[in-house]
Amino acid sequence: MLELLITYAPKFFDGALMTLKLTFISVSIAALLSLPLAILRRSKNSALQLPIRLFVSFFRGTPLLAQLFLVYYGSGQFRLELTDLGLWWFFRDPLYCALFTFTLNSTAYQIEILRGALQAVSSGEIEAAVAIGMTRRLIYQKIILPHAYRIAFPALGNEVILMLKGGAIASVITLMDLMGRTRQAFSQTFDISVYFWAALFYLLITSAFVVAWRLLERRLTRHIDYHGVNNLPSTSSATMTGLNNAS
Amino acid sequence: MNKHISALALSLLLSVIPFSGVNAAEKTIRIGTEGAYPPFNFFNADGKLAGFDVELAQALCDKMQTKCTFVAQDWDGIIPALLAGKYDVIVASMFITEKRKLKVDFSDPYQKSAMTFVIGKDSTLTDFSPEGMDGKIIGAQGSTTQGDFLNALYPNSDIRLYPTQDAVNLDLISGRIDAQVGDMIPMLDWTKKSTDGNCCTLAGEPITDPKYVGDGVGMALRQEDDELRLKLNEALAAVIADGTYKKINDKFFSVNILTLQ
Amino acid sequence: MQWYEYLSYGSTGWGDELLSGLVITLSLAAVTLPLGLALGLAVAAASVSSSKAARWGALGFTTVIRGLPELLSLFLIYHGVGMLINNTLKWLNPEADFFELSPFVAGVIALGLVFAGYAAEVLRGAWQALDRGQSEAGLSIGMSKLQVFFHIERPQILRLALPGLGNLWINLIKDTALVSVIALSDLMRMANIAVGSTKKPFLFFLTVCLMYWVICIGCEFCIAKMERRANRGIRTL
Amino acid sequence: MPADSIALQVTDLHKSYAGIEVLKGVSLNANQHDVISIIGASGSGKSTLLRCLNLLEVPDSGHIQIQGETLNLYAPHGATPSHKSQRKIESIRSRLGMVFQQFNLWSHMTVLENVMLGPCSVLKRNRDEVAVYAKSLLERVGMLDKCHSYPDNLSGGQKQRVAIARALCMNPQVLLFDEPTSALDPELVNEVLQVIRELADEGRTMILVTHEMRFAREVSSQVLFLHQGEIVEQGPPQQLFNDPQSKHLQRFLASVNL
Repeated sequence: MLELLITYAPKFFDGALMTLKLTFISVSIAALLSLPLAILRRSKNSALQLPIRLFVSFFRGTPLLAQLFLVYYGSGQFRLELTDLGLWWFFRDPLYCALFTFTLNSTAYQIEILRGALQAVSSGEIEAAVAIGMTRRLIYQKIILPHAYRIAFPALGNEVILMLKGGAIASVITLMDLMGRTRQAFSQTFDISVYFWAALFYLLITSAFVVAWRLLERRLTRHIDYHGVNNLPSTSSATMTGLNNAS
Repeated sequence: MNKHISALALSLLLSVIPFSGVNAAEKTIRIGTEGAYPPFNFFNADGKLAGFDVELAQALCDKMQTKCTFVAQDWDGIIPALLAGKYDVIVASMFITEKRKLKVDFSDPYQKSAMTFVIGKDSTLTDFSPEGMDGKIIGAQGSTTQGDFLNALYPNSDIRLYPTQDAVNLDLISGRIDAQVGDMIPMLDWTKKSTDGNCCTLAGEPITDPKYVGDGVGMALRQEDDELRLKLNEALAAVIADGTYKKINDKFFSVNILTLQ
Repeated sequence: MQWYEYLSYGSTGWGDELLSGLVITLSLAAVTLPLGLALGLAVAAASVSSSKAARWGALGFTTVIRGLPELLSLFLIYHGVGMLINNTLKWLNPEADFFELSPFVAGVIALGLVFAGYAAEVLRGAWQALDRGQSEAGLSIGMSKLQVFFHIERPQILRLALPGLGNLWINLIKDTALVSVIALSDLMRMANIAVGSTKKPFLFFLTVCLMYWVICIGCEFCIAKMERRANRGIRTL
Repeated sequence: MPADSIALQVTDLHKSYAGIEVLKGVSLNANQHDVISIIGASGSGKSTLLRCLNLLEVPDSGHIQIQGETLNLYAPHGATPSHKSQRKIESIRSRLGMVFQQFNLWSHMTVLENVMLGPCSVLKRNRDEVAVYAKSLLERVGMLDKCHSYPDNLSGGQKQRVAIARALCMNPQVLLFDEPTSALDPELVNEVLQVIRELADEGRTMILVTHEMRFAREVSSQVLFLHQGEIVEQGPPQQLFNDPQSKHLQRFLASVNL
């Protein structure tokens, strides 16, 4: 069993790097996109609101696997049109296709998280800011956004982990991430322990991330009284709940 | 009364579920195939398995006068599932290679094996040596001999491994990959016979190195199933001798795939 | 062929195959739900029990389940459990026939475990959010702990957990698509087969996306209705 | 005193939390028709005493006797009662009605369902009969018109009146009130006190923890003053309020500004 690990460790390592690359690039781009969209989503103008709602609903209501197939193989059907538009170089590459799909998916989830967080900022705090004559922009900058991100922080951490795990399907479009390397190793050895090693790798990555995220959270929210919350034995796992789907 | 019935039902259930078909004489042979590898094995629009492998296997079963059922299984898991007992024999145009022989036994070959490069018709590629393919994108189905061949000999090419042959074909059509390596016969069939394969053509010399293509194509069985293997070999010889093989062959191919002549 | 002919019902179109895949997808989800829920409840009970071993066990289970990609869990179960059962059977009875862990059963087990891992957290959260005073009021009139659980805690846990469980149900439906990778002829796999045969990936993948979407929207609608029902009399702002 | 007129007898109750003794051997007797008020500063152990009477907190040691049923507690700290005594505890609880400061109405049930659940599930009484009785009780506390409402749509005073009806529906031998008006807005206090006063006039046996000194003085037959887990003084209200003996009680009465 250990022999197997030594033989395949370099490949596993490559795969893990690919997994991390896929996750963090798509989650980061999605983080940039989701904020303006979340603010627009709260607008009362339905012409602005409706397309965002449809976008969010579609990407949250369909399997990531189906989305990936649609983008990758679906775009292949429109090679000529995409070449004319000068976009084929982008869709030709499986890595770009995966990043594109994962980014859209993560954007949809992050919009929902931020929308909830923006809603949770108490109107009293906003009124207080209005009362001292702050501009709308300033209120967003100084009051609403810092507060909203603090509220959204744990859910955003969950989203990163969901993406990390969801990204395991990238091997169906030839990307050799950790899961892809694992399946390859299994097809060469038929040895079930390959999957156990992969499980260990994934657990290491996710646990390391959970710990890092919680440390970051504690730094960012030093001023908030966490008495009795941080000491619960279960919060480390609670950070990973899949509840970021909650709308 | 009720007690008796439930006891009876229970014993019936027990006898059926875990030890089904213990009686060797009436045993149904379960045949595993991929179902994504036309024209050898594929699903038709009725959702039924069809193709050369399937018809040949059926002919063998008729010859042996046993009942057969077909099970579709992804290529990746096709040997593990055989070993786990999901079916008794793989008839899925599998090359007889040394590596596979470590895990399974093979019947006598029922096709000759060779691999080939396939490129788009508008492609300018002519040199298919590792140097000539330097920096090019080559696709193949994962967990196959083609994949092993590419990984071993084409370290400077971008090798992409797909879950199914269909997916490789799709990406060759769309031009995502510069070339693919596939089994000779299905590639021949695909480029010559199907409308979507019209895009592409075979290229370069056939790859026949036994190190990669092995000793032909065989049916794979669990190593302890010698009895079934011998019966299959007998039946195979018989269907070749009585012309059944040729009939099925001609239904699907223009060449004789047993000899590749 | 026009696009609607590809989707038609019959021997030339793929509509009937897609529908049969949809039936598999939905029955997989429907069979998984009660099993996952029961297991999740057991794990949640363990995580709030007074036994330290049970609490750590529950924590370990939820951590592992939620730290692994669903696809990996699926492979582990499909290949691992199949092998385990067969080795055990062989060991018990060398004459035993092979036991086949069907993709459906493997899917139910794997998705059930995943569902349970998340559901346990949702249920534990709901249990902890219960107003203790209400249980005390039950105890104070002499109800047994079991009666308190059944009449007072259970309905309130369900109400508090319903939104979370609703999300998990929708995730479950989406996760069934992963089972296509282990050769179960579900909706996703039927689409793949159709694409292989017709070379129309955009049409078929878009169709299955829309099918999943409609199902999920339908489920969301039903869940919202159930929530309204469960929240009768609860004032929400 | 004839034994059969004793409704509830508690002897030498001890209770500690984390090594701190909150009740240091409290005894009390409630005769039929008694209304006993327990007064004292916050932290004196009043609420703990009441919760121990109903065994929501299990006392460390002591005896609780309620018409025919006796519970002797010698349990070491933190020990959970055995199954046998658990049944006894449930039986004792069902004879003691409890009204909480925070009402603790079951939010997923209607008012009527709240009142009916105990008799139906614990006493296994006939649903139809219980419904009739529950409605008569709701009428008495002036809540019949709200019997199909959910608790969240009621005011605090209304909730507390329902909670009282809920306790009454079990036909308890003794009613326990744990600061029943402390969580209420001032203008709602009287509607609840009025109900309790009527119950006292009816001759119900009641034990009441309260901050409403004037009320305690009016309705009580006996008042206990609890200080740091001990009963420092007890007697008829006139005696305690007009002529406090101990320094603690004098100081306490001065601070509550009667």
